[in-house]
Parts: sequence; C-alpha cells; structure tokens
Amino acid sequence: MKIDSQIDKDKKIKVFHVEGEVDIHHLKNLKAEIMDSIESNGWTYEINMEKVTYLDSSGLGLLVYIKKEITRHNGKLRILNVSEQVLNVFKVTKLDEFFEIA
Amino acid sequence: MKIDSQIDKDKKIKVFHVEGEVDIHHLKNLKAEIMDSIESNGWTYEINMEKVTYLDSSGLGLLVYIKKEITRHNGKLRILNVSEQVLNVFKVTKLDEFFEIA
Amino acid sequence: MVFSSSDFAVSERKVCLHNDIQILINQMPANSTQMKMHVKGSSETLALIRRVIVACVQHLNLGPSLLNDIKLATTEACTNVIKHAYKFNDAMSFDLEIKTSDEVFVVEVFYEDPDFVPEKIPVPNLKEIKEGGLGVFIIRSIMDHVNYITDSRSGRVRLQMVKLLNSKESIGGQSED
Amino acid sequence: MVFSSSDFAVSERKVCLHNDIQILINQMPANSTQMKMHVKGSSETLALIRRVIVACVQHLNLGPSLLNDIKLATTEACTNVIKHAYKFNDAMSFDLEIKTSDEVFVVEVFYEDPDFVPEKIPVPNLKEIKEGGLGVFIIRSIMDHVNYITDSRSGRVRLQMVKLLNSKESIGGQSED
Ligand SMILES: Nc1ncnc2c1ncn2[C@@H]1O[C@H](COP(=O)(O)OP(=O)(O)O)[C@@H](O)[C@H]1O
Ligand SMILES: Nc1ncnc2c1ncn2[C@@H]1O[C@H](COP(=O)(O)OP(=O)(O)O)[C@@H](O)[C@H]1O
Repeated sequence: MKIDSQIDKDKKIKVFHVEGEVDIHHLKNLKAEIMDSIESNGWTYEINMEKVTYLDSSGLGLLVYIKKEITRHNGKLRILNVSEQVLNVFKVTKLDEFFEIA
Repeated sequence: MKIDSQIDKDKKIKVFHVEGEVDIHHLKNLKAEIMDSIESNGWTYEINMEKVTYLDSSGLGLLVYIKKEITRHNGKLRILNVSEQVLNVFKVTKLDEFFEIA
Repeated sequence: MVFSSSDFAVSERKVCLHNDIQILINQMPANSTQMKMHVKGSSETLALIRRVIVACVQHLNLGPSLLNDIKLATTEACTNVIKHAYKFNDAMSFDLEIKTSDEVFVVEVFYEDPDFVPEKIPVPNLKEIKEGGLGVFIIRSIMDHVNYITDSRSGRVRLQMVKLLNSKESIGGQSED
Repeated sequence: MVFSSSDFAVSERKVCLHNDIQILINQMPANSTQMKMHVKGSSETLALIRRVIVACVQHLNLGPSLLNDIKLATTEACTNVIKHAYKFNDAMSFDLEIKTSDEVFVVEVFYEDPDFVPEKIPVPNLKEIKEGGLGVFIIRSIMDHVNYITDSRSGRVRLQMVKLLNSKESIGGQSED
C-alpha cells in the first residue's frame, strides 16, 4: 500500500491517491496519513482509489471512521475511481449508499 | 504453451513462435507440431522463443532431439530471441555451445 | 470430541444446498489438489495468502469475480483470527487448507480460540453505519457455504468456506460465472 | 527406520557449507511460514506448483534470478517424480513442502519410490550431447544444498533443496543477489 497526497489551498481540496492492497496490515499508516491532514473547517477530501487492487471490511471501517471525522469538521468526503472489484465490497455491505462514490 | 508457425517456401524457412511455459506437460504437442513439419531437404527452421517464459530440461531434451532430426534432413536450426532466464538453462547445461542461439 | 456446528444461512436456498455441498466436499478424490499453509498470525501474512489463492484460482482458470470473492472471504476470515482470536500476538500461528475440484473451491482455516462461540457473532444492522462488524457478514454473503466447527475440548476452531464453481445459478455474492 | 542419505556436492565449498545449512534449517522458528501441497502426480500440476513458488518468492521480495532458480529446480524435481517414480500414473500423488525464513528458502518433495537409489543417478557428460539426463544435474548446479533421503522400510523418498537467501557469496547457479 502506498499513499500520496495533493493539496489545493485555494479550492480547499485535498486528494489522496491510494495504491495497492488495503487490508488490516495497512490500516495504521493509511489512517495516520489521512487523519493528520484533516483541517478544522470546510475542506473537501477526495480519495482516489484508481490503483487500489484490494479492499476489505478493515478498509471500509476506516473509511466510515474517516467520513465521520471529516463530517465533524464540516468537511466533505468523496471517493473516486473505484474499480468494479472494490465497488462490490461497498455494495455487499450497502455502504455504496453511505459514501459519495464518483 | 502455444505454438504458431510461418512458412516462407521461396527461402525454405519455417519459423515457429512458441509462447508461454514449456515443461514436460507441453512436450508432446510441441514435438508433434515441429516434427510433422520437417521437410526432406535443406530447410532452415527457426524457433522464436521471445514469449517463452519458462523452459527446463524437458524442453532442452526436445530441442536436442529436434536439432538432430533436422540435421539428418540436411536442415539447419536456429533459436531466436531467448530471454536471459531461458538462456541461463542453456548455459548451466553448456547447451548454449551446441545450439545456434541468436 | 464435542463438536458444535453453527451454520447461519442467509437465504433459505442456501440451507437446502448445504447438505449437497457437504457431500460434494466429502466426495473429493483422494488425489485432488490440496494445499496446507501454516502461517504466522501476523497481518503481513494476509498478502501471501491472497497470492496463493490467486495461484490456485488462475490455475483452475476461474474468472475474476470468483477470484475476488475467494480472496475477500479468506482475508476476512484470517483477519478475524489475527485480530479477535490471537489479539495481534504474532507468536501464534494458524493453518489454512485449500482443496479444489471441478465442482468446489474449499478454503478452511484452523486456529485456536477456546472462548469462541460462533452463535454469538452478531448480525450487523446495515442501516446503522458502524466502523466494524462487517467481516463475517461479508464472508456469509459471498460464499456459498460457511461453517464454523468448534471443539470445546481442544479449543480449536475450524472455519469452512465453500464456493461452488460450475453452478450457473451461483447463489449469493458477486459471482456471475 | 533405515535412512541412507546421499549428498553429491558439486564443489568442495558446498560440502563445507552443508552442515551449516542443515543447522539453519533446523533453527527455523516454529511459526515461520510453511506451505504443504498435496498434489496429483500429473504433469499439469507443475504449472500450479510454479505459481505457488512465485507467490512465496514475491512475498519475500526476492529477485528474479532466485525466483527462476527455485522454479526450475522444483519443476525438475517434480518432473522426475511424475516421470521416473510414478511413470505417469496420475492416480499417484506426492507432497511438496516450502519453508522460508530470512536466511533460507527450502523446498522439499516427498514421494514414493521403493527402488530409488540416489547414488545411482548418473552424472552427465556435458560433452556428449544427449536428449536427457540433465534434470538432477541442473538441480544440483543451481541450488545451494540438495539432499535425497530414502527410507527403505516405507519406500518413501524425501528430496530436500535449499537456496540461501542473504549470502552475498551465493554459491552455484544463476543468482546474483
Ligand atoms: N475468529 C474469531 N474469533 C473470535 N471472535 C470472532 C472471530 N470472528 C469473529 N468474531 C467475533 O465476531 C464479531 C464480528 O466479526 P466481524 O464481522 O469480522 O467484524 P469485526 O471484526 O469488525 O468486529 C467480532 O467483533 C468478534 O467478536
Ligand atoms: N525421483 C526419481 N525417481 C527415480 N529415479 C530418478 C528420479 N530422479 C532421477 N532419477 C533417475 O536419474 C536419472 C537422471 O534424471 P534426470 O537428471 O532428471 O534426467 P532424465 O529425467 O532426463 O533422465 C533418470 O533417468 C532416473 O533414472
């Protein structure tokens, strides 16, 4: 698992590009990277999942946690470029309705 | 394992494009395909190994057999585009000196 | 030995099929391919387990949706061993067994958990968004047969997960094969 | 049990190293990763075995030359079981065991061959070009330690093949790691 981020201060958008497999082994790093960057007010966060080749309930749980934290900071979370395979995990758990997946 | 062939009647050249892994499981097919096409006199046979991802002593043994048969029919055998990995198998057994490898 | 077998079926059709599946498994020929892995109870092992599953699935020429289901269910199962049964103590280890035939793909996980009562695994309420509690639900949703067998004497647990391969009418899960 | 151990060393350095290697293997931690495969004695199994080796080697982040050596030696060994010991009777089956640690990659093949006498395996004369007889020579050339253990009582054979991982001075074979 690898994570890179881009920041657009003017538009108040942070984009996280996640790459590789996300299972419980990678959770700590992913969580730290995203949580440490949550701003106090009104930002938009995008997680680009184009290169995520595996995601399971550990990853889903983290996304739920992150979304709740972001909402608490009046922010918005968008999940981008989800592969069919990863989307299936959202669908099985009906979390495709909870997240904004584009 | 897959094998395709091209024939140039004017130049008396047959090219065999072998693809995939060659172990003892694939020997019969490979042997039949090449042996059935050996002409009676003075042809050149090229085996293009560009897409061979695995070769072991079973494959080497077949190549030795084929080369002897081709020589018996006054033909020539050339082995083309051998990957480093496959070349190593020839080298370990010193058969890189027996074959014409280009 | 004292066995207690728990088998939560998500749909009624699954219940009917379970006896047939058990027969399929028992009838696997003695020389069919079996793989046993003995691995460290450490989360870095999960990636290796997925690689081995890819090896088996690709060798059988099965499609991507079957691959994804089997990878996911197996990882969820092993994650639970590491997290709940072993509480991230990687001095512990567990066993995995893969058995395949033309009809079924069977993954079994063998581990220690004297206190585990499969009947107590809560069924999540999907309307209530929580940060956990989805692993076993996912396994049961995407596999055709899921069975926890506990042995109170030894404290060993055997989790059996089965995917049917040839059935056009694959039940549950993401498979379209 | 009556064991006879045969260990043809290609170079003298190998002989010296063999005791050290045996110690390395014996000292592998109990929870290190082990994989056991029980497979049909059929040539189509060879591709699966290579896939599983790829899975293990990639998980350990080992380079391509180590991968190629281990794939090749293991296939040669299993080909001999299928061809010589089982004479292409695919009702027979054999076992494969992979054990890894930071120092060694061990592949063992367990099969039946009551008549097998490892000391009688001919050493090929490379100057004399023949169509066969190179498999065991290749195994011995590319692996760091090769050992056939026969048990005349049970007729079982255990072939142990070891690749050292960390040694800069990798002996024999194609490895440059
Ligand atoms: N292998 C196991 N050993 C012990 N308890 C388990 C095991 N698997 C599941 N459980 C119990 O079932 C609950 C639900 O598991 P699961 O659906 O995977 O979600 P989560 O792991 O996020 O809690 C766990 O919280 C745990 O109490
Ligand atoms: N597993 C085995 N069981 C029985 N005989 C074997 C085995 N491996 C090798 N041999 C014997 O050793 C000889 C050399 O084997 P090898 O070097 O692999 O070449 P080849 O298989 O082409 O003959 C074989 O011809 C066979 O007689």
